[in-house]
Amino acid sequence: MLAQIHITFKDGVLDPQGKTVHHALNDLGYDEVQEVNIGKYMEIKLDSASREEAEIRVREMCEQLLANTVIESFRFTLVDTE
Amino acid sequence: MLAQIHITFKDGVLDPQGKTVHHALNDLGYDEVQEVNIGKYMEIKLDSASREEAEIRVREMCEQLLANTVIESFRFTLVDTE
Amino acid sequence: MVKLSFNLLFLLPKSTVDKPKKNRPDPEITPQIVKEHGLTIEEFRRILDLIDRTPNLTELGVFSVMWSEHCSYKSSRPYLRKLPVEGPRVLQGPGENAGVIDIGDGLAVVFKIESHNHPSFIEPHQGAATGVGGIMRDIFTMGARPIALLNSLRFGEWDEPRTRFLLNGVVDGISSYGNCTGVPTVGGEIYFDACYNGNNLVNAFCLGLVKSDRIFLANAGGVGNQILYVGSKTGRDGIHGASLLASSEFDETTEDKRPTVQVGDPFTEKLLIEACLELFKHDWVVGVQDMGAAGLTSSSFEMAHGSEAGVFMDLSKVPLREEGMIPYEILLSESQERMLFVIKPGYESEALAVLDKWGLDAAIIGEVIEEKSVRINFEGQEVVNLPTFPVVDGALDLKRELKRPAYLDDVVQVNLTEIPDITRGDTALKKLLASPNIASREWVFEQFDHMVGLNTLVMPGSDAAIIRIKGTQKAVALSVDCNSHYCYLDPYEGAAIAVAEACRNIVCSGAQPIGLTNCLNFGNPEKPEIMWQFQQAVEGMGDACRFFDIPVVSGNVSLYNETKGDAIYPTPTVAVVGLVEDQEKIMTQGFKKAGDQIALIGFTMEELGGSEYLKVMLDRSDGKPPILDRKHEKQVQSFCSELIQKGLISSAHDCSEGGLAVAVAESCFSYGGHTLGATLTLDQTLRTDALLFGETLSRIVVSFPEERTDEIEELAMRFPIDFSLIGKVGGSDFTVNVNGQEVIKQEINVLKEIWKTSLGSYAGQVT
Amino acid sequence: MKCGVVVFPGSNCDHDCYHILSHILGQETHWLWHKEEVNLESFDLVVLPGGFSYGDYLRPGAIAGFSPIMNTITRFAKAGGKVLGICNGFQVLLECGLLPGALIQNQSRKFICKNVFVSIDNPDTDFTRSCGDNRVLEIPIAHHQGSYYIDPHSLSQLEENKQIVMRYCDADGNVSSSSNPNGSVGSVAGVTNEQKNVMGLMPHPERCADPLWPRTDGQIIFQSLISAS
Ligand SMILES: Nc1ncnc2c1ncn2[C@@H]1O[C@H](COP(=O)(O)OP(=O)(O)O)[C@@H](O)[C@H]1O
Ligand SMILES: [Mg+2]
Repeated sequence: MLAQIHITFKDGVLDPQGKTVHHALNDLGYDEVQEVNIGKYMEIKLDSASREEAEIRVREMCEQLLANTVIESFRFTLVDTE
Repeated sequence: MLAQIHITFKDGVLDPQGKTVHHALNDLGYDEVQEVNIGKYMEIKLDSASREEAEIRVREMCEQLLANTVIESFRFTLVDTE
Repeated sequence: MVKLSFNLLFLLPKSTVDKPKKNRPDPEITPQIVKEHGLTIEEFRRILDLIDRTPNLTELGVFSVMWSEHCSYKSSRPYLRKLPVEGPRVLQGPGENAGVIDIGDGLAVVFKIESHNHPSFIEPHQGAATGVGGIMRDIFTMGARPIALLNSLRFGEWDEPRTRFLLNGVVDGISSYGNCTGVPTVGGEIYFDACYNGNNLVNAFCLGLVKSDRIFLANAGGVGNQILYVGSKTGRDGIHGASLLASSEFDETTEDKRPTVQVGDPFTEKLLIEACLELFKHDWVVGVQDMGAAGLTSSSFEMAHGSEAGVFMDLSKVPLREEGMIPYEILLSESQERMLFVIKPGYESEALAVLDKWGLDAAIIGEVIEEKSVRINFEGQEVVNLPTFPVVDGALDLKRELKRPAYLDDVVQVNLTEIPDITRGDTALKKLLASPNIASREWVFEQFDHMVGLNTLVMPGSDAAIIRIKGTQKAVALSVDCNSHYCYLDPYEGAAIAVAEACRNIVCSGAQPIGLTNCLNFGNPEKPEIMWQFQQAVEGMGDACRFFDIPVVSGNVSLYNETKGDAIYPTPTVAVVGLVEDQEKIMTQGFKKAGDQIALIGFTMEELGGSEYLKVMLDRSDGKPPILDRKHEKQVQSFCSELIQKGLISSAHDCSEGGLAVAVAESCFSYGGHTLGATLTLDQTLRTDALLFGETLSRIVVSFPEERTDEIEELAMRFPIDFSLIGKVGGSDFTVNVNGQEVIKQEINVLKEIWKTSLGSYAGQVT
Repeated sequence: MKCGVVVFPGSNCDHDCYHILSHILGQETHWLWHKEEVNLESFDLVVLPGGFSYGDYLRPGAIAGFSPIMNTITRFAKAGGKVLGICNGFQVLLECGLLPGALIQNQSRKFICKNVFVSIDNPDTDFTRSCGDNRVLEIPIAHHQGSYYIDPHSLSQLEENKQIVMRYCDADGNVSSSSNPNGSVGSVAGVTNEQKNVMGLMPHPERCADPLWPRTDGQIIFQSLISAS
């Protein structure tokens, strides 16, 4: 099983990296860029008994460690790998 | 238009962050974790004339600025937002 | 190039080593394969002679890396032998991972500088980061705790499209790696010049502190000692001849061309430092070697060779990061953050426990054997069996052709009558202060943690950094230097000037030079002109070191710094380490108090050749570099250090790029302190441009309280040395009057702003 | 005062904190290894030092927050024990919820190492009481992720509870965006918990507490703690 996890800043938290990249892209002539948000993408290979179990465990991992829920939100999808 | 960009290390490139998070998850009791890879996820809001154009421009942005193509590879999808 | 004919190969004795059966079949060694391993026909013949059979592919790989320029120093070794390497304080000269100098109190400093030029050009962030990691390992491999880092960076011109990207990447890389390991980056230098457009230079220096009786060498000791692998797992990073591996002839599982850059893991490095220093406390540690260039290969062969023994290793026991790695790859991998220890048998579990505590991978992978060979097994098969001598020392020194480059004929004394003198210097001063090679480096060193460790008595931004030695009254001063422009115009004098200037920086900070390390960055040695530059520079450096009585204890050579036939200027970077006996007697370059006298030690001549002034104002880079009068230089330095030792002066700053006007302005700005104005009153018959901006060597600007003037002047007279009062600290302007005529008047804060922001605003722009 | 200095893998200001507490200020100081669950009952102060615990991988302080020693430290703090988190130590305290808020990348996206000024916002804590009239300190920062973030509602709560201990300012004590080095909300440089026995700050008081340097403003923090114990 592969968990694909996306972690992004919550609304209202200023993302300095996103802001800088946005400026940089505009300066480079990409005028069509309206907004940039930068987050993390993680792939976790799991050896779980079932999809249900994986679902619960990955959520737990995100809440406990992978995301800081004061500033970040997360979402994930599970992909069968066999 | 929204570009959703995933940037990950190329095969064989050391991912120190992934390695350390992998250990940490195991230490926390998530024994089912087999491998962790950590990359970046970017969302770019675009004001492009067409999907085709957006496709070309986003690829260019990735190559020019967003990804470090010496060690990273990227993929992206375009989502209509209207 | 001569081609090795197949017929010849058939005449060769068959390899006696079994080929690994379970893995890919070992291919025939064809001339093509030999060539792809960077070995010449002569070298291959020599290998056959030395081992009396054909090497298998893995063995050929071993020879290829060990006989490479990088590991064997085959072009440079004959010249390096001429450097002075001895002195009463030298505990270890060149030949080990780093040099060691005794500083008394039972302590010694360990230091070396090394290049990471090519990797940093391909991927500036990781290239620079791994450069820092590599040099630190050289230092703690000797048993020392790294306590300071410096770097010497060279980039192309500001207008070159890639320069900004490289500058940002390199600085980021150094910052990310050094800061994380908790070793302060306390100084360095940055130059921009068109000659580095296609080849930037990243030279990293590290200094460590060790008890003088606890120095460890790359020694394997006696038979039966255990070989302990420590650190990151081995991956396929930076494998030499990767193109060959990927070629379909013998590998169907061809994959994407692998990136040749390695990613640094500073966290693992930090753990390695702590774990190694903990291991070094034990008497059962016999020897240690880091796995740098050529990885497991060079570390095992060098340790075996160094102790006149042999080594047996089982590669199946090496911790691997990737699946399916073959012996060739495991041996040649350049994965970072790895070390090889030799420990006495019976202490394996104790050693492994220490490493486990720090969360590091470790494994016993072999032992020391009597036979002077390195024998390597993999999955039960012997894959390498080579005598150590031919591999480590068998490469022949190359007698490369030398030829004085023709361009030198065109370098003549700049004809000053062609250049109109100036009546005011304001514009030139402002331009110089904003220019790439003079503007403040604050933007760079603020990204480096230069304070961690609580030892940095003098932070970046003065002539030399000063690191105190806790528990003693001592401190060490560090400076890295090279004006490659001068070296281009005259490699012999340029290298000597680099030595003189680094020493002058050390002296200005209140220290005495005690040792030197160098990084010789040059173009393609196969070109006789480049080899001539190399020979001249090494000779100039050696002569200057002999004259100033400073031993060269370590160094590094980086050749082939050229792109499309354009070589860099010869860049023999030197880093000098100085000793301060009393922490109270340190000196900085900034003026301290309004009302203080400003004076110049040394004198100014009409020298503008190779100056920043000519480059910035007239876009000229010709002429002869300023003249180094060594005796005079020595006098200037010893007078300055006498003033400091007697506690008579408040600041000292040497004149270099930009000349007198820039040196005084820099003393006004002094990072961290207050900004003070100054008025210079000069009586001179020299041209104004040369007086203000010429780069005559052997000059130091000092300041001191007015009431000490008589005492100092008298000392100067008795010394004797050229010494002149040139002005006063104070006011809110920088003013220069020459022969009663005002030639510069600017608000000091305006000048400071120009100088301070130039580099940062350049770096921050998007192209 | 009996002090403990925590060592996480990757801590690198641990020796510096130890040096100031033990050698400069003469306090009884012990190392606390991250894997140990020592009994902290007899301790007056636990310091979480700066550095890059776990390489700052994932987020600074995130992984260290799960070290075994953090359980003990949490109990110690709940029982009123004094805990000081400096830089990375601050990040750890935020990650494990002993302090409110979070730290994100500096606005400049660069590591910043330099001296800054901070003004003491609350001189009435065990960490600041010795400042007397000296309300503006010159103190070094050295971080990449030091921009303090908390939502506006919680920020005003912090202000009400006097939990903001120090803010970045200029040499004269004026707090403004031009003297804010990293983009922290409200220029916040250090905060306490509600009970005011746990403090985290980004500046490094241990880097300006050795009399070998001209300024020793950082001693105020340690002297306050010594007086309070
Ligand atoms: N230019 C030089 N001057 C003096 N010694 C040098 C010079 N270049 C290399 N050396 C010495 O040669 C030895 C081998 O250098 P190098 O291969 O760079 O070391 P490492 O194997 O640690 O990377 C070292 O002891 C180094 O100090
Ligand atoms: Mg080495």
